[in-house]
Amino acid sequence: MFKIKKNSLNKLYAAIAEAQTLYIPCNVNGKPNFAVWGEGADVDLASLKTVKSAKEVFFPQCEDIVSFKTKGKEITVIDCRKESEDFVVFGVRACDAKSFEILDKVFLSDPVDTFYKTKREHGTVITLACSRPEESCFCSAFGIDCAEPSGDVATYFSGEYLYWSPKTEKGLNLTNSLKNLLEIANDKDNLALENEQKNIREITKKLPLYGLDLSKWGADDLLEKFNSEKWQELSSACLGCGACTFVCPTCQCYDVRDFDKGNGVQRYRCWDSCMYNDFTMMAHGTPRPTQMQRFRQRFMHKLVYFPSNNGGEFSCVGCGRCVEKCPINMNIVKVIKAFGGEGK
Amino acid sequence: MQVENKEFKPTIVAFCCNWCSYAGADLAGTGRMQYPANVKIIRVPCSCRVNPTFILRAFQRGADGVIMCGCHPGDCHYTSGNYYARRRMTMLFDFLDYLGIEKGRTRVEWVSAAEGARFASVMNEFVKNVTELGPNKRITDLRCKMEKEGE
Amino acid sequence: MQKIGVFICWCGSNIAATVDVKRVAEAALHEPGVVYSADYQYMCSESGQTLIKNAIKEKGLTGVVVCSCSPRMHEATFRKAAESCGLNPYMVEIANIREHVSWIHKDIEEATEKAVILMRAAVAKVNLNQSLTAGKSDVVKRALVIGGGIAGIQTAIDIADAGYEVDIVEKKPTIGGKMSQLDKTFPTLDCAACILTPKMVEAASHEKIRIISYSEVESVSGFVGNFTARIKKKPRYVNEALCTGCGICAEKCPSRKSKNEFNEGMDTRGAVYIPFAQAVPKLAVIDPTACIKFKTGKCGLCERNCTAKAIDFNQKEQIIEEKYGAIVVATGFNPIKLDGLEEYGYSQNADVITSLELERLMNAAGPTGGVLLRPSDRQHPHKIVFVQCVGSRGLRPCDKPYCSKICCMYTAKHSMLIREKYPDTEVYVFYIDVRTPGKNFDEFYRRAVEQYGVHYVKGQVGKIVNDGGKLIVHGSDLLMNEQVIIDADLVVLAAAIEPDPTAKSVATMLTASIDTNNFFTEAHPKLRPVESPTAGVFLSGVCQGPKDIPETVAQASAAAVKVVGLLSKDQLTCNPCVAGSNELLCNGCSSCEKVCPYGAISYITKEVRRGDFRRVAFVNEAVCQGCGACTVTCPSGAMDLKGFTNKQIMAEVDAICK
Amino acid sequence: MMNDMLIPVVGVVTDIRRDTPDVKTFRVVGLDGKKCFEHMPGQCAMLSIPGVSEAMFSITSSPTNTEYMEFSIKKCGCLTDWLHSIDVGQQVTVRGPYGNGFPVEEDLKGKNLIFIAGGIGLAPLRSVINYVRANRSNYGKVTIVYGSRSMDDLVDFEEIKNEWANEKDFNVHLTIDRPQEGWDGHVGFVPAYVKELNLNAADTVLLCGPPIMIKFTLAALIELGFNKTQVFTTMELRMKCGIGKCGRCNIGDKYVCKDGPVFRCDQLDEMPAEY
Amino acid sequence: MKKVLDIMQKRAKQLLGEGIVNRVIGWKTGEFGYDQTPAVFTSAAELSSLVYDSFSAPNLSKYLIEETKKEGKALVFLKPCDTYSFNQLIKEHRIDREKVFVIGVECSGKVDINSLKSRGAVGVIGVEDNGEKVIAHTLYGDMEFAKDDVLLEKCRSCKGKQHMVFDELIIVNPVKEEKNDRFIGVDALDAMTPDERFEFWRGQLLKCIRCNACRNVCPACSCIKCVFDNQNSGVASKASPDTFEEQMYHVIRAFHVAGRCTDCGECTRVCPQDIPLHLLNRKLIKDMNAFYGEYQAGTDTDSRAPLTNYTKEDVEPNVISDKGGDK
Repeated sequence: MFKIKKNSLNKLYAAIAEAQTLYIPCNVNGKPNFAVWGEGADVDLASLKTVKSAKEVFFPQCEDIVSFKTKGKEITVIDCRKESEDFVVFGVRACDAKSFEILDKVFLSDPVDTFYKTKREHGTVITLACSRPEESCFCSAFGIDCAEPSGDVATYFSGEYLYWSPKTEKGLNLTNSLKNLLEIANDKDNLALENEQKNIREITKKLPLYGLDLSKWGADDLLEKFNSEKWQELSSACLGCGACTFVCPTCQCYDVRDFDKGNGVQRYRCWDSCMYNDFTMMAHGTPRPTQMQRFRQRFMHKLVYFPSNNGGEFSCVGCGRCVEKCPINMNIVKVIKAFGGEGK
Repeated sequence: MQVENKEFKPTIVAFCCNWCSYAGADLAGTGRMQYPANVKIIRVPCSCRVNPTFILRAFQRGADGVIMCGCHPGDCHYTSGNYYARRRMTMLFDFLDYLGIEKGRTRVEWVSAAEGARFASVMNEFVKNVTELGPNKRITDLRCKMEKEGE
Repeated sequence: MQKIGVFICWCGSNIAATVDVKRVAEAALHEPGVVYSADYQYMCSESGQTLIKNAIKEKGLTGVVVCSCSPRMHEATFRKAAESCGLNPYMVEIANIREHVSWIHKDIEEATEKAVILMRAAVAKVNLNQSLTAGKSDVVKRALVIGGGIAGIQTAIDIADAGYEVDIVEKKPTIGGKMSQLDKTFPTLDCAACILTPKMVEAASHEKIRIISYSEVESVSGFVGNFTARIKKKPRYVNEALCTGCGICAEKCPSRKSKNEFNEGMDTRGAVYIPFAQAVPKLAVIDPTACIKFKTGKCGLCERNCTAKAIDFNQKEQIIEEKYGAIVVATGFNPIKLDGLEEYGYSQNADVITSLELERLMNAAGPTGGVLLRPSDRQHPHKIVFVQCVGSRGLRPCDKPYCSKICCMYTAKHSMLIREKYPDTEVYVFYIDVRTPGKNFDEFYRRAVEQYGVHYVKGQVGKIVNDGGKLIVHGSDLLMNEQVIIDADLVVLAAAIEPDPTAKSVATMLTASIDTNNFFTEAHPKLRPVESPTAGVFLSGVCQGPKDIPETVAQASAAAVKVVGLLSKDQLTCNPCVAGSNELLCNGCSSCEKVCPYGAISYITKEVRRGDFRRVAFVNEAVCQGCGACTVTCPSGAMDLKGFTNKQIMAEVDAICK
Repeated sequence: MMNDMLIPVVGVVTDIRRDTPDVKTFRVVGLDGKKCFEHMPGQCAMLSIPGVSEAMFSITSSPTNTEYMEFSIKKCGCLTDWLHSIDVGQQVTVRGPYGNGFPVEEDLKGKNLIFIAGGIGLAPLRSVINYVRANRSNYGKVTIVYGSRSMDDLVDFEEIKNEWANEKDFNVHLTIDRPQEGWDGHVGFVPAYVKELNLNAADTVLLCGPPIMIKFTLAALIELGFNKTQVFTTMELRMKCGIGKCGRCNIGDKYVCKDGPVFRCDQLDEMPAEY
Repeated sequence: MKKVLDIMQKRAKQLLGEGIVNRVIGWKTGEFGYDQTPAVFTSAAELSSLVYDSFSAPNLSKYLIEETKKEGKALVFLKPCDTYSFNQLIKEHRIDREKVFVIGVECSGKVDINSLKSRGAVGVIGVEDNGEKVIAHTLYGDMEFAKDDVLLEKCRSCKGKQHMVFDELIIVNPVKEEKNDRFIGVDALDAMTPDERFEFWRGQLLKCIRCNACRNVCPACSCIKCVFDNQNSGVASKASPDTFEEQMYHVIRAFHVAGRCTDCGECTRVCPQDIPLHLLNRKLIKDMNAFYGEYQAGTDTDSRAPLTNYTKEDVEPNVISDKGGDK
């Protein structure tokens, strides 16, 4: 366990950024979002949740896949992939850190998504324990301890210090490269930190969504849930926007599109939302013509289909972003509860 | 920097209505009145056919200036087309200015079928103004730009 | 994907001298969809067209791009060629590399590059072209002639003789126009009335012609073959059916102060009057601004004296609505107002008159009974100065930039007639140039100079001063290079002529275009001189540009032929480049309807998908003229314009910008 | 860097055959003149014209064909319109193979096989049929029931008439929806024909066609005593990435592009009715 | 407020009971006392979860597009600003007026939860509004704010307290009209240099995640298929591979709603990145007012909007390019 004074953090960022790109929550035009750190960046580790989750570091909203040149009848394929450079993502909360494991199950399963893989291999994740959980948080429902996040390095604020605990080899390597900035934490520090964590865990228990019951969910009763009449009512106010999807750390649906640049075609992929009415549109029509079906798909995927294919694991980490951002305040919590998963 | 400016030849898209301005451009040709080759004319039936989207599209794809020409107000072949176009373009231009896009990149001129000389002088002036503004950087798609420069 | 052929025309050296046509042809082959390209000296020639036709057949082309002159020139030619071998004509696009490239650029490199880009844009468009089929619309077999001067009369008679109904709308109480005011006509010197009045009578008595006099067209809607005009008939306060034209009312009318328009205000008429003896229709009309009954409520002398009981003070304005297949504009001209031309002192001196006033002074039915007396003192003038180009060919704002064309000849006529009738009168003519191109015109002019001894002075008049009844004309003689001062008794100004003031509103109403001088624009100055660019609207007489009588009559007959050609068809092929609404996208929000100038859009409730009834826009293709206003106002992009679709225009934009 | 399944290779169209008024069969080989990749019967590939679109098509040629792959494509959208307008020599991009394919080496081996197809539905089955022909000894009797709207709409009609019909232990039954001049074969819809033919309920069925035809044919088969576990069908739906990641093609917890497109009909019952 | 809600519930039950309407469209309570969801209530029992307070911000007008396609008549509660949208939708033939029973409800401004949060109210589990003050109960203690400070943007620039259309009104305490200049924000931007404006908008639009919430909530964006979703429109796009896409999306959207936007402010309310989208629409409104005369969309159902109208004397577009300022 190491520590660094809060007021020395800028030096730490600078030292990391010297060797590799550092992504860190910054206040960008009024909103906290992960951004590349540079001199003068308005780092914002106080805000609990960035608007977009940390997933965009590994799975960006838009990403070039391949480009083409065409001339007459000929096509040339240009593989524009590059091995990712090393980078660090700092300030990842426990929920977002957990989301990487979920994304891994999708993108690293056979056949491997090389775009994601190279970023995962070259990215070092520094997590940050939560100090002040908010009312929309329900990570504990998924077994996440927001006071003890995973990652290559876990960090914690307590008193004057940021505590620094490397957890993997990658984390150790990074720690070694920053040795001159980090102090070694003593027993007193450890005790203080433990107290802090205890405090946080106490607060967690007071959260309004604490104890959200997911026992009714999972791979079982797929058809029964699918055919439930509740979906109609739950989805009736849904606008069909993608706010929930795009702030979600685990949503990973994407679209592949071609952009004609004039003298070549750029094929790129971008985030897509199953809430969009054109999501499954094909030449013949769409198998999910109503918003109810699309709404159902999103929650069935997170709470039933994904667990069914992944040993019971849900595709939700309880970060609560969708709870906060939905324009009409319909969210996964209300869905979970509607099917009998009552809170405390 | 100055050398660069000298080299800079802006891409200009001109939308011309079929009845007046396109004919005016033809007349400029018939009269052998010179204007820069940067200007490429797209024929539309009426200035009211010009969708703001087309203008944005031109900028996206790398145009440095877009000019729309139509019949003089009151002379529209379709009676009222250019009146609607006038309102739309006024709103669009002010809106682009509001977003910080250089207002010199957009222009509307009314050119009649008889105004060949005016067509040429309007184009000369517009090209000059856009050239002075330099390349369009604020409302263009970098993907297209990179492709162009990559050549 | 299309199979496109690209054909590059040299236009002799017009294009080929500045554009490397081979390079354009070569570049075309790299464009998507292009399977063939060729260049040729004259694509529009028979063999050039054959080249295109053969390629269409042999290569199985589905689209054609011709890089040549302006589409306004030969688009129709090439489309016809394509059609003749089975390709839909709307699969042909023109890249204008002559007017827009070779003629305005000198640098071959630059011009070629631009030509390639324009070719590329045309190819990009053709890639998205779709075969278009024109719809059909019925033709109403009736024509409307606006204006009842010699032009309108001749047009109407010719159309009627071909068997079609014609309405003449004349704003004055009688037809006849300016020609009815003329005394004699050049170069034959026959009397205007003698040749005009039979025509007027013929028109009036023709079973196919209806004269709607003292009326104006208020609005016109519709389109070629199917116009609807609203005609406002002003109240004459005389029942047309009852009036016999006896003229008793005019005799009895106690109001005598109104200026007589027919005599250019040089004498007066009653408040109820018949414009002139040969007026057609020969009906009285009451001028309510002069009528004592209207002003005071008392009088009614005319009413009491009318044996036919035709006076009707309660007559109201009437609206006649009628459908027409074609409309002929024959709105004619007026001499310009001379108030602005101060050097001639027209407004200050009664004896400075216009040529038209002189016509009346010399006419037997005129204010002086045909005796030439000057207006101020009714004395015979002994020295007369004619001034040419008054307001014509000038550069000042009060001047007209054009030549009024008729003045040289009528002045020769006037001076000759005066010298013939009053040999003691000296006649001087100040001129800039004497323009006499016409059959027997120059001979006529030379007769005036040589036989009648008219003094032609090349030069302009700078000032006219009234010196105790004498008009001192200060002029210059450019040939002698000296100042000339003439003490004249009468000065006659050859005032410029300008289109009738109604021309502008008529043009707006018809969506026909007019030039900066308010003359109507022809569809083509050389090849379609009697048609306006608006389909179904034709031009007759001076409304299109200055003309003398024979030219006017010739044009009038030409316009009639065009009208007859149109009316002889039962159906017209519509412009296929019309708007269309994609029902699957249409919201039925009514935005498009609001901006359509033709009322072509209506809304219907339709089962768009099974069980999904929706209000959607419906375009009447016969009414739509294809302006595209609706396409831009449509937020959902449901409305698109065939031949100029959003995607096509964007493809052109892309091609130009890349 | 390792290959990514999203990055295609270039293929050349070396032959285009018009099968029906709206179906063409395209022969595709790699730039090196060889097959772009190996596949199993029933698997699919993504074809694309850059800038136009990319879409999934079943590979109609048999894996035993060592020279090329073929795709029978019906004209029905943006990309297919485009493909129908190209000439031989046009290059396209290809990636694949995707999906599970028919279990030719497992469940189908040693069985009597009944192929039932409607319209363009023959495309994926053709691959299996020719695979079976090439490995004739591994399979029992083959019955083919194929129906289309009209004579002109029968895909691969020449191959059926000239090759399949002459194959040993092959029974080919063709039907068209409505009577037509020059057609002396059976007239009627496939489901009804299936009942008429009184197929052996012990055989294994491979079924492909439009959804409505599948529905009624399945009912007919059950009526004849077939069990859903004997019937395999294939559904090429809304696939985008082809590798089970883009989130589009799932039906319940199954991904068509990964777990399908071939499903046993009893499996379909366990899936939500969202296809 | 409580009293208003009581009347609303009573009246809704009555109308349901009498069969005049067969369903009620209103707001439903959520988890934390501020997260209301628009909902359809079909029985008296369900109406117990109907709520109306300082957080009943969602504009219910747009839901009527779908609701009026159904059988029977729907009761809807509309705040004054919502009635403009309602009228505009009637004008565009998107709603069947015959199938709606409109009850106008009083409104004294809605509270912006994000504003509370950005002022430090973290972990809000309940909010009280006494008209002057707003008290947030949080996990970390109570906080008090002046209500005027924490109103939604759309309420700070309220168009007025009058309902433009209604069948009945529920007003217990008439709310005083307060004058405000809703163009202050636009004026401030207009006063900047083009470079500053460009920086401002680039910064704001770069945040856009193209979630389409602004579009989907917008009552003017009622297209059956949006051009951005239509592969055939030529402008379809989903995300922002380049900054241009954001400009394009927001400019075109602003244009498509120009003259139809009632300035209901929902776009700004729902933006997850707090982009001040109203400044785009309001600029167009300001321009239209300045160039073509005052016009407020939604005050009636038959007037002609500025962009589907003209006069012969309109200003020339070049007043923009020729007007002062650099560039």
